[in-house]
Amino acid sequence: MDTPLVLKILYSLISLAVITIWGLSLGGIVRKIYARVQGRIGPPFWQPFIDIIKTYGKRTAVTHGIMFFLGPVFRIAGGIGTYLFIPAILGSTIFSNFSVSGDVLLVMYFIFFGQLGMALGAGESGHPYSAIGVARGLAQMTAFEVPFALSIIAIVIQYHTLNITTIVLAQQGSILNWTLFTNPLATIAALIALLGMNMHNPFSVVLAPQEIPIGPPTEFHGSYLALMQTNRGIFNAAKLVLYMNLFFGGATNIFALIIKTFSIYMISVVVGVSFPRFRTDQSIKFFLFVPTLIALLAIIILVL
Amino acid sequence: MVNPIMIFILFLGTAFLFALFDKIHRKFSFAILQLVLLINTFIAGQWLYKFVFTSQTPVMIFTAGFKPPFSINLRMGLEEAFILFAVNFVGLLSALYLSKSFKHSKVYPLVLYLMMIMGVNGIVMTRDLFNLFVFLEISSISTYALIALKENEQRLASGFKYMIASGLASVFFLLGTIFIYHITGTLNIDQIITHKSFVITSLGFLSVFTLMMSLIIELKPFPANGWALDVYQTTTSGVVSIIAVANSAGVFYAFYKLLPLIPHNQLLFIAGIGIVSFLFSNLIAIKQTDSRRLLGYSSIAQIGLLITVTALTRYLHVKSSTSLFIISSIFLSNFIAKAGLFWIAGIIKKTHIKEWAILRFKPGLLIIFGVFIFALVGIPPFPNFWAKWDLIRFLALSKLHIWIILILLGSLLEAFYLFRWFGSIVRSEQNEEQLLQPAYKTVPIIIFFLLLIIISIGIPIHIYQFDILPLLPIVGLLILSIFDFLPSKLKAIISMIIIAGYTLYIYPVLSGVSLVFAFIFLAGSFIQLIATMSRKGTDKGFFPLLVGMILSMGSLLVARSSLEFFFAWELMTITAYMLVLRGRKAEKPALLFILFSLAGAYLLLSGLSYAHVINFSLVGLGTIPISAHMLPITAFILIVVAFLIKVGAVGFHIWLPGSYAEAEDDTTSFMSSILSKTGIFGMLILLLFLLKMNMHHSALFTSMLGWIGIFTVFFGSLMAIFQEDVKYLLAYSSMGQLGYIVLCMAAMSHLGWVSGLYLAVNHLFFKAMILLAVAGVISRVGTRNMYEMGGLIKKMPYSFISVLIGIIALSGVPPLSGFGAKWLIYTALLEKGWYFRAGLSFFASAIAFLYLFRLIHTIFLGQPKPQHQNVKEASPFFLIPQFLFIFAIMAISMFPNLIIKPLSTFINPYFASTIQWQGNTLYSSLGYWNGNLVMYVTMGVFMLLLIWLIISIGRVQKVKQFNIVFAAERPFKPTTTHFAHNFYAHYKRALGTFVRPVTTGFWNGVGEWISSAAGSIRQIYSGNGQTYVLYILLYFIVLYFIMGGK
Amino acid sequence: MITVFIIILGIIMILAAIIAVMSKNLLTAIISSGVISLLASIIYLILSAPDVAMTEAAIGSGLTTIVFLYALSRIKKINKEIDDD
Amino acid sequence: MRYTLILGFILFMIGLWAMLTRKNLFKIVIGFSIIDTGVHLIIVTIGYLSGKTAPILDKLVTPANAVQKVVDPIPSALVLTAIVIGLAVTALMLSYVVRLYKRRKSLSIEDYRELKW
Repeated sequence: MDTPLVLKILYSLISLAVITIWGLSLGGIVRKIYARVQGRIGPPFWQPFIDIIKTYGKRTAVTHGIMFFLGPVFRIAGGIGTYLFIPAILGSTIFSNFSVSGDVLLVMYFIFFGQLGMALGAGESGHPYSAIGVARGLAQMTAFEVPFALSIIAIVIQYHTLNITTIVLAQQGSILNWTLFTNPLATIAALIALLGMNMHNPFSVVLAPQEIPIGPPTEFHGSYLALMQTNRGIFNAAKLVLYMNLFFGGATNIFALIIKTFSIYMISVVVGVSFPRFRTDQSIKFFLFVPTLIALLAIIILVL
Repeated sequence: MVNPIMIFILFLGTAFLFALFDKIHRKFSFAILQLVLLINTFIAGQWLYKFVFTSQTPVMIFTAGFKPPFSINLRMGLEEAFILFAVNFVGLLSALYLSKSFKHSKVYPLVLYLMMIMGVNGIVMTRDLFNLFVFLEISSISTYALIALKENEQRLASGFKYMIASGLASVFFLLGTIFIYHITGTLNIDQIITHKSFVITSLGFLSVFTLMMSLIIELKPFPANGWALDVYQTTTSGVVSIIAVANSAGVFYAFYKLLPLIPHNQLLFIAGIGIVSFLFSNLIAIKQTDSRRLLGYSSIAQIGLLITVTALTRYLHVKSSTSLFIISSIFLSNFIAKAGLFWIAGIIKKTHIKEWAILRFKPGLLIIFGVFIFALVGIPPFPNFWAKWDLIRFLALSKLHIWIILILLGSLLEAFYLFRWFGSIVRSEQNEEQLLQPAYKTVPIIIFFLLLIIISIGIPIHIYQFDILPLLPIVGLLILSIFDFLPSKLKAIISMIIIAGYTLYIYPVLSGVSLVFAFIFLAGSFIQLIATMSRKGTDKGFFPLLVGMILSMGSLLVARSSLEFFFAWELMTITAYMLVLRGRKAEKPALLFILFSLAGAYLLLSGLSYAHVINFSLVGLGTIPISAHMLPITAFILIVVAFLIKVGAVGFHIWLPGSYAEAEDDTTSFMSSILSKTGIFGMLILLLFLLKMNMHHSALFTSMLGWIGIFTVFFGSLMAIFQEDVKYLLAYSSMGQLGYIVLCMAAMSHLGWVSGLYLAVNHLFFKAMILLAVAGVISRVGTRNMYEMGGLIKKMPYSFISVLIGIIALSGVPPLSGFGAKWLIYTALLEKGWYFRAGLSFFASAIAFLYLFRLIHTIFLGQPKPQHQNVKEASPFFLIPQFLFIFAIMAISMFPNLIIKPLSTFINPYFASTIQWQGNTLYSSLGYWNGNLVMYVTMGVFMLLLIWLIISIGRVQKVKQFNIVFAAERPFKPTTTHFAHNFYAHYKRALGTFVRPVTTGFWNGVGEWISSAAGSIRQIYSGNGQTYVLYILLYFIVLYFIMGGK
Repeated sequence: MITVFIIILGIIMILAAIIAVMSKNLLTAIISSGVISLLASIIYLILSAPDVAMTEAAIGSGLTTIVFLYALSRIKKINKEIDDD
Repeated sequence: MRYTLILGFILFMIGLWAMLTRKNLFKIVIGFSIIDTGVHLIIVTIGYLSGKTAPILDKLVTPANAVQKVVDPIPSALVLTAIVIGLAVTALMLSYVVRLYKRRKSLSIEDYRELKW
């Protein structure tokens, strides 16, 4: 791990670029799939790139204040940071990122960084819909955090470590070594939690376009929005990489990474396409009930 | 030495000549009266001095040149001298107090007054049973007559009831006397006592029973005491203070004198009589609104306690010097305080306790009133405190558990109504009224006040050999009281100097973990004192109390014995109570605070008494070898509950939100960020004992403690999110954060304790910051309801920054210091194998986000209120400490080693370390964390993106907050556009069931039950004199059979 | 012989006591209670306590009764004052 | 002299009964004085030892044989004192009764019970 700092930064930038492109493409692909399911042709999968370039290009910009201005920065810094603390590909120097900074606990808590910053920015925008969106988002987050945390605890019990790289190493050798197979209950609970994290249906009330037009980001536009859209790609991908590492044996090369993250993403997409939307209190109750019980069961089995 | 007979000669001689003196002038006869009492006080005082300071042995004075039984003899010993001194002194002062009444009365009240005091003198000294009867009658008859000194109908009615009740009692006394004489052939008390074996015969028992019972009836036991209450309620202040203290003292001493007659196995019944009286009088007093009757109940209760204690110490064969100390301390507390309070009642001249609120405008009198109340309750350093300490210790040693419970329960009830009264006076809204404070009435009160203070300071120094160290809090309080006239800013500086000096003074004693707590208690206070400079004017009373509180927390650290620890603990409690009470609407919360704190203190007291170690303190811990069974399970549980109450653990938390919220805003910051940690400090000592003792089941205990901790976290956080009042929100948040610390400490591992202490320090930083920022905001906007604020970021950017840093640090989001706490906690919990607790704390920490966002959003973000148009940034005095704390947080965020390394070193002596360092990376057995690098990465990414945004966005146009996209329309007005009220309605729909006020309901239920019990029990006092006579009779008969009479 | 005498005295005293307690007329009651004391002093004589007997006769019976009667007269006087008003 | 002892107790009981049941303040005081008489009787009886004479020195009773011959003088002395004290208390009670009557014009104890609880 004695890579010189400059080189380390360079590697991280490369890693970041790859994940950004992949994350954004994933978004495009999903939109395509949605369209197809709904019987439309849909936009091309590179549509997100076009959107971002377009929004960056917008010259008019207003600000409601300093936190409003910093909100998107927080948001994307959170996304990038999260990704940078995860070792993306096992054994790869380029894709090991800054994972020496901390273990899975760091990643779990760094996820909040962007959300908090975003919430603050949205708060200063002064739009009631933003506040409502944040209230919903945070509330829902507390709920899906529970099964997620519990399944991570289950993993820690299983592997006796919080170190992501070690967890991935432990899953090497055979597909049957994956947490998915060695600890299916924890995986299921975590995947249900992922539905909430991704805020697809049925847990999309935070951004619910029909009720509170796009929720927290309502007031953001131009470069602010572009930053957020970029983040959406990176952050999504970062979460998927984390899941891949924890539950699906990690990746030893870029192709494994792409295939695995795509597959994991598809789960929430499929669920999202086929379900209507929950109200916040319903989703809270749901998360605290089904997946939490599953995760608890996973822990109990491991402890026994 | 003056022969005590002189006392009688003086009394009688002058009494008969009074008619003559009065012919000259009333002033002359009054002067003679004073002179007689003064000389007698002096005589008694001289004897007392001899007994205390020289090896004078008790003397017997024989009259008529014969030895008993052929003559009456008197005894002058330590006890006699003590009581006589007190009685004659109070007689002297009360005479002064009554001077105006005496001036306008006929001459005979003066004579009666002298006779009454002489009667008491006789009761105390005589060793002859029949002579005792005569003196009892003399003092009673003069009392009967004096009750009608300024006659009115109620006084007459109560006097009549008193006469028939007390007359009946004395008839019984006479009967008992004659039967004893018949059996033993002597009236000499000492001879009777030497032949006391006759008691085993049934006639012997009956006679002793009759004799003792009549004395007990005169001591007004529940329920045969309705008549006495009426007298207390109606009689004029000067007289009632004499009845309540001097007469009772005499009768009590007669009881004390004759108690050896009671066979050993019957002593517990006598104690039972006392405790019933103590408990029920205190219980009924809860319903009482008439001030004098309330004092009457309290007097009766105290006498009941005295009976109990006397009987119990004799039962236990407690060393006579110790039992004498306990009894005389309780006696003196009641004696001085009750006389003083009755005197104050005569100045106030209001019956209803609420009307006493006018005291508020007489600070001097109010302080004296408060001191008397504290003395009754047994707050240190007043005598009752020491008595309580020794008493409970002996009871615990002798395993008289039930008595401990009953005594402490009764004390708590008494504390309840006394503090309720005190609180209602301090916080009432009554208007000022003219209050006459004539010197002749004020001087006695002040003299007794000073006497109390002198005794209170004398006891710790002379009897417990306290050096100056544990008394420093009081010294600090007094110093600041002297400077109380100075402006606040100056006083804050003086306070800071005192605290700095104190820190330097105790620094050599500190080491290891006590350094951490010293940092929290003293350095934390020092910095927060800056904020108090924002107080306007002189703001009297605040700084003395604050310094007292801070120094008593320091005292906790350097206490060398259980007693010093408990002393500091109680001092801290009472000063904190007074600080809470300063809040404008703090009457109820402060009462709840002191009740729970006292309950905790009593648990601590009994726990410490059950412990087989007298060194329950961090310093003391190092000086003794710890062995198994030093802390029995009972002691452990009692002490741990005491500390759990202090930290506001779930189930005991109901005192917490109210008192944090309603205290003054800067006080809240002290309480939440500093004071609450004292519970943690205590728990740390306890756990250290546990650790070294190898106690049975200790794993089970710590596991339970862990669950209590995590549930405190969970419920505290959950309740916080539903609060509209910002201070309630933060109060619940504190509860939650302290729950984490408890959880960590309970883990009993190196990492657990490191994380607990880390969190304790971190909590000091961020909670003080947030609370001070909020205090600044409240000081500007004048409301605590968050939905009435909004958009303040532009008006108060600095406050916003510190709240922002505070909530990031609290929530545990990297890269700030809060994440360090989270990392340590989870690693510790997972290492320990506490998986479910870890899971629940993840949930709780996510919930914390909800209230934190609500906090910052509804205050600083969103739409500003039009009425806050011209709000300015908070005072720099609030901001300076906040920024110091920000600096501290930033420092430990960048360089976590700054704090974790020393903490780890401090814990090393107790647990083997499980963490190691490699450069800046911290390795646990499970994971690793490099706070330094995280900070750099985050800052790097953040700066890069910020620059990118600035470049890409170009010129931005600032728009007004209200300029928002709103379906192409403008919303109605900013006020309604600020989404703030009932912010988490959906959350309540989902999880509202968890925050139903179950605990509050439970405690309310307890309160209501007690109150209604009091309401129905007091119905026995029908007001009919005949009923009271019947009670006396029934009391007699029932007890006769209970005590095994045949 | 003395025993019988004492018993007779006792019965009279008890009757007087009952009258004193039950009588509607306060004057009768007061006189009856005086009689009790008076008879008691006779008993004291029999019990070889002549000094007590004298005191009881003078104070217990005489003086006490006078005090009672005085009190009664005061009350009557107060009543009269009311009637006069 | 058992009979006087019993008589004393009966008087005591009657007095007590009066104090407990009579509503009239006067009657209560009378009850109290009856109790007093009863108690005095008891005391004197206890001091009396059958067949002995009064504790007065005369021809039959010399200082030498006094202890065998006379009744115990102490109870008598006690009773003397008690009688005087009893008178004082009774008188004081009566003065209270009169003063109460002056204010309330009632002799019933039922009328003096505003003070309670």
